[in-house]
Amino acid sequence: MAVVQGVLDERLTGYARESRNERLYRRMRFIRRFEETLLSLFDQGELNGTTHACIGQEADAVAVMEHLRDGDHVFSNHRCHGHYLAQSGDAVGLLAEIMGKDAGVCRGLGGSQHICAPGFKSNGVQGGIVPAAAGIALANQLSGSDAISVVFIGDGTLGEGAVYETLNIAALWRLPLLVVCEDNAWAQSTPVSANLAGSMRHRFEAFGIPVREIDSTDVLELDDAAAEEIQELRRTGGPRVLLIHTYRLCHHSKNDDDRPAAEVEARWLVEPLVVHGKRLTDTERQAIDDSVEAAISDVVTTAKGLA
Amino acid sequence: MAVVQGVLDERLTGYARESRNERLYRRMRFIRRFEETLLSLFDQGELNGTTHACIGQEADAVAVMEHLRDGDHVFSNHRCHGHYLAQSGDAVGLLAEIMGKDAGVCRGLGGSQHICAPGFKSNGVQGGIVPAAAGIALANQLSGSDAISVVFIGDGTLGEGAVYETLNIAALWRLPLLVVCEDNAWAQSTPVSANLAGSMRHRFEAFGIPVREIDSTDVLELDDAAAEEIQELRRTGGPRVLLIHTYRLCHHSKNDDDRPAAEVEARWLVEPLVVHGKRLTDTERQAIDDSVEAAISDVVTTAKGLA
Amino acid sequence: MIFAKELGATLRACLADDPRVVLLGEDIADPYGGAFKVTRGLSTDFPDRVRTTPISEGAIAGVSAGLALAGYRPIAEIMFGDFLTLTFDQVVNHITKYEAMYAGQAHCPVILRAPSGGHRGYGPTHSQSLEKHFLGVPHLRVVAASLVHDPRRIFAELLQQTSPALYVEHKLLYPENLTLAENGRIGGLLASEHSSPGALPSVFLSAVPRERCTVTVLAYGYQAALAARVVERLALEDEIFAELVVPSQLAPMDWDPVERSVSATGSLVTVEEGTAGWSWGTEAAAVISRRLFQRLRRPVEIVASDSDIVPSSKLKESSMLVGADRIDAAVRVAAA
Amino acid sequence: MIFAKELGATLRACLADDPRVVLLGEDIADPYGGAFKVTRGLSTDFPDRVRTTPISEGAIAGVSAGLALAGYRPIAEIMFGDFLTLTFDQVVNHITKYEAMYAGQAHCPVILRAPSGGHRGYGPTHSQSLEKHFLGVPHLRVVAASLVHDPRRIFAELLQQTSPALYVEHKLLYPENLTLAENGRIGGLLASEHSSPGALPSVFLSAVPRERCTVTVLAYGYQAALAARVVERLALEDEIFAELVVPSQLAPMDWDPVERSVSATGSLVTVEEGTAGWSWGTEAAAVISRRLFQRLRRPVEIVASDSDIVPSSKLKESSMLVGADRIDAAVRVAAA
Ligand SMILES: Cc1ncc(C[n+]2csc(CCOP(=O)(O)OP(=O)(O)O)c2C)c(N)n1
Ligand SMILES: Cc1ncc(C[n+]2csc(CCOP(=O)(O)OP(=O)(O)O)c2C)c(N)n1
Ligand SMILES: [Mg+2]
Ligand SMILES: [Mg+2]
Repeated sequence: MAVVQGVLDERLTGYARESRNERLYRRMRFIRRFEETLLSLFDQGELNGTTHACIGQEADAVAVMEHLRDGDHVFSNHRCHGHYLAQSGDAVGLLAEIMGKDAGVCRGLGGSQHICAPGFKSNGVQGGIVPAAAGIALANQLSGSDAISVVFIGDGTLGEGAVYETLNIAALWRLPLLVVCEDNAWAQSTPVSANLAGSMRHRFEAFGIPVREIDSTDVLELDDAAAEEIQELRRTGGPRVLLIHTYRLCHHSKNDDDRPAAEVEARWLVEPLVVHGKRLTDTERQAIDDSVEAAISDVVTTAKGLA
Repeated sequence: MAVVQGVLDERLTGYARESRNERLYRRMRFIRRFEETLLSLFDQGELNGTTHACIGQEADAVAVMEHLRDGDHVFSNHRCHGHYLAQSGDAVGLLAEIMGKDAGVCRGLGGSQHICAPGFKSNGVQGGIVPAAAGIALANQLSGSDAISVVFIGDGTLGEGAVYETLNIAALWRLPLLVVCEDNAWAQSTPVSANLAGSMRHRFEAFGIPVREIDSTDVLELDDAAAEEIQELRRTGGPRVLLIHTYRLCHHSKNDDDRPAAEVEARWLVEPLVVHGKRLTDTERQAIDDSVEAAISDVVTTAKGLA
Repeated sequence: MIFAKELGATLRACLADDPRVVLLGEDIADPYGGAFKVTRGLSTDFPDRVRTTPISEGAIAGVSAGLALAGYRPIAEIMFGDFLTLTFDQVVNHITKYEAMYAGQAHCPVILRAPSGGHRGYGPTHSQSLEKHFLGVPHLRVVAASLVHDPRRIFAELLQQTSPALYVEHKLLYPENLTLAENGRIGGLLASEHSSPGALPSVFLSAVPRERCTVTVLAYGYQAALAARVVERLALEDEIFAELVVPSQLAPMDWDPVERSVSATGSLVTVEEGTAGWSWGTEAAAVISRRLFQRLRRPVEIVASDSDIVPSSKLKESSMLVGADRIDAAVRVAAA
Repeated sequence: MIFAKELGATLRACLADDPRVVLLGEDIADPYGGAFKVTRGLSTDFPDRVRTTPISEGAIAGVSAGLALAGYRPIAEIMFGDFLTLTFDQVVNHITKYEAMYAGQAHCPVILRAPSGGHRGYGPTHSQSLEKHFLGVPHLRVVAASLVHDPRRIFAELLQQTSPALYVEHKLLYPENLTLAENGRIGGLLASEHSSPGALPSVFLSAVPRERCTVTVLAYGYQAALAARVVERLALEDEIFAELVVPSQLAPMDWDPVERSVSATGSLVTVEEGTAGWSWGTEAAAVISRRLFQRLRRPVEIVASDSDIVPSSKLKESSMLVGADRIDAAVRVAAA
């Protein structure tokens, strides 16, 4: 976790004293409950605009951010809440932003998809963030820093030409760029099979870029993979790719889900909180759930009270 | 050779009675002498604008066009003269076009890089012709024809995102598209090594597209490869890639060549006319050279006389 | 007569009537039927010719170009008009060039459809009206959906042409009712139509005959619907009489109906949701200031959104974008 | 004082003086030094910060965006201005959005340089002046090279700013001599300068003091050089006196110098090489028709190229593009 906006709430971001397993669970639970809360605020008509929740993919964000440092930079996309919360912990700033408030992290100008805070940016236009992340990596390389630049893209974004233009440049110039490709099996309403020919892995490897491919919703596995990749990136220069096969459990944005119910149900059985939650006792889990719940409720109250 | 513009001159396009070896030599010689003549017309100040000669790459164009039929379509790029001449034989139309005459194949509007004739088009903007060629392939698929669409690109054009967007769609939809990638080792002033990371071949294969890779300036080898690829494409649907490693012997456009002289010289020893010319007797070769020379001279006279 | 449904029915008729029509776009296939549901049902009935594409706006336009060059009639949806930026090279350097640079030997009648505009809180990259940047691209027709133009007629006309077109659809039109003229009226306003030969029609709307109007309002798309309400209200409440001109084609623009109206009223207000500066209204002001140099009573008023990002916050968005209030204020000034 | 050399020297000084400056572009490295040789020698002296890129205009702009967000000052060359189309998404949806949509928390001062324009027979895709499509993009500065503005001052000013800019360089300027004002003269014309606070300067050129001029000519880039010759000749040969205004910044535009000149002359001709319709001159006509509504003696003349492709044939090209003849004709009309 690189940088903190405003006051951090350890109930959401984790306590120094708790175990790694507790911490990771808490941090995922935080993102999950933040987004579920957001969706219900939308349903209650408290929010306008649109939003893309990452329910089911929380482990990716948490795993990667565990290994970032001050000076590193994350570029995210339309589905950026999890990335931002894992990076910054700034739930109030994000909620206020989505509420369109002046106290929001971008004064309500950016909204759900356009977030900026130290070490973090997002933009809702697919593809175009990838060269920008490479440019930040180039800046790091030029200034001789060992900071890295991380960019999150989805499977569907592999449709955009900007991605390939950037992979080529990043590989040619050995830029310290980590591309995290979250393959959640769908792009809006379109399954990967209708969007993508050939092999995701080979798309990157064709540029001579090493790919770490992992099919998992287990935050510990992801955490290990991210740790190794980021360490290698800092040690050897870049670029590298972390290709995560995961699943989006919620609709794409709001009320737009035509996927087979059975497919979605099956994935609820192996979602990150379930998978990792088993490593905690019921008591431990309950304690975290309760504290996150209380904190999220405070976040909502605080955000509602802001101008 | 698909379609003919105006009056064909068999001295340039070949005689029914001559051997395959003679025919292929003649057709390459035609392109070579056309372009050399063009360059000297530029030097004499008879032409304005710019031009990109394909000297050294004639075998690619000739080999591919041998296997096209009426209804097939070729999309070419800035370096299109060889492709156009091999496809149409229309030297007068092309020269008049480059001279900016009304009698030119595009009435002097298009010029060197923007040629259109039945079954043939070119555009000088890199990359963007590839989706257009795929669209033509889609049209063929929709109308149930077995015609194919061929697009020529250079190694440097693998920098453009549009190429990858199209490879994905063409592979997903199995479009009858043949991508001929002419790797001539340089893009303008930039060597492949500074332009391209990873593997050219894998760039295509990552999309599940079969690649026939051939490092040759021998028109017979290329002709065989093209024959097989085009036959397979018609038989199985597409897309397919013919990846040819070759060399550009002339400057990029005009008077802009900073490549190592020794590198260029070495390639003159294995250029298509030398390689294939050895298969003819001196007398045969001389006869063809003389008849091409006379024909090209007629082309120049005719074109100069046109409005 | 919900606009989104009418448009869907129009596309269905295009597919049914003309085997050359092909629809391409992201997520346009069933059951989803497009982000705004316009194409719902079409892929089920025309599976070969209604195709969900990967997320590749440039290639969507480029593949459409190839289809069109080969004699098909592609109609491509760009999910949000904001992403037309990614088609810009295809539009400017390919699609609109072919016919002219090939001396008429090829045609490239691509139609791009683009849900556009704001007022939905979608934020800076999903709310823009970028059509102004496509105005004045040689050989490109830019057309705007509105509630007073039947999309059937528009698409029939576009499919008659061999030139390419961009058709922008303001998102707020989708749930609205089409309001076509009946017996010379639309709602509380007199309605008539002008069609110059070869141009798409413009609709005139006013509470009273033109001769009694003291200002002309020129508006398209969703803003035309807003302007119609303003015109109606100003007539009723304040006896300020304006004639609203609603063109379907924005570029090249048929200025005749505008000139005719302003010749009578002596004053012009243009309205658009795009940002101010080098906008649609700019050209209108330039042309009309020239054509009616001595007859304009006062300078042309150009109403456009602030030259800024479209904010996500509802409040900030509605203060940045043109709304009825700005139109009202400008018409009052210009009617005087 | 050849312009291409001066520009190269300017970029060299930028690199030397400011370690944040990075040059990117296709084929810009030595020995080639760029398609128009502007960057020749720079990569030899600044190998890390002068980088030949792959043929990837979109990513060139995008990587520049990232560099700029990270505090660097990228100056990217787009080999032909025609290919700016491929940077349009980056410019519109990324580079110009960041600062505003992030509420000022980031800056993205990318500078794109684009050799532009025709008259060289390069044909429809290598001869365009596409800057008109970038005018009015919120938060984008569009600047044009000319022979009367020192590129050193322009780049010094741009590097002071935190906002992005597009700098268009007409290809025909490269081999010409810079002609900066000396002792209040440029060649046979009186020269003076106007700089509004925060704006780049405009230059006034005329054979006689403004008070004696009967028309204002507004032109930029290579067309400004053509216009200067016309102004000089008309004065000498026909005693038609015009004041030429040559801005360096096209958008947002500082209208004060234009207004000041037209207030005196009562008539305006705008000149640009881009195609007609929704062009730079359109906005000028709209603004000046408004600001000087009662003071304009006659409608504004907009001189622009035909709304068509730029033909390759020399003859056809020169009849399609604006040349001295069209400027001459328009100035004569407007001076009356
Ligand atoms: C350039 C562009 N095209 C289209 C969209 C609309 N859009 C938003 S999200 C999305 C699907 C993205 O799929 P994927 O990359 O797999 O990410 P996911 O939503 O699954 O996280 C689409 C098409 C967009 N935001 N940007
Ligand atoms: C979009 C675009 N960018 C840049 C150029 C300028 N340009 C013309 S040819 C060329 C090099 C092309 O290299 P390659 O693809 O290898 O083809 P080759 O010239 O070697 O045949 C460049 C950069 C262009 N025509 N189009
Ligand atoms: Mg996805
Ligand atoms: Mg090459």
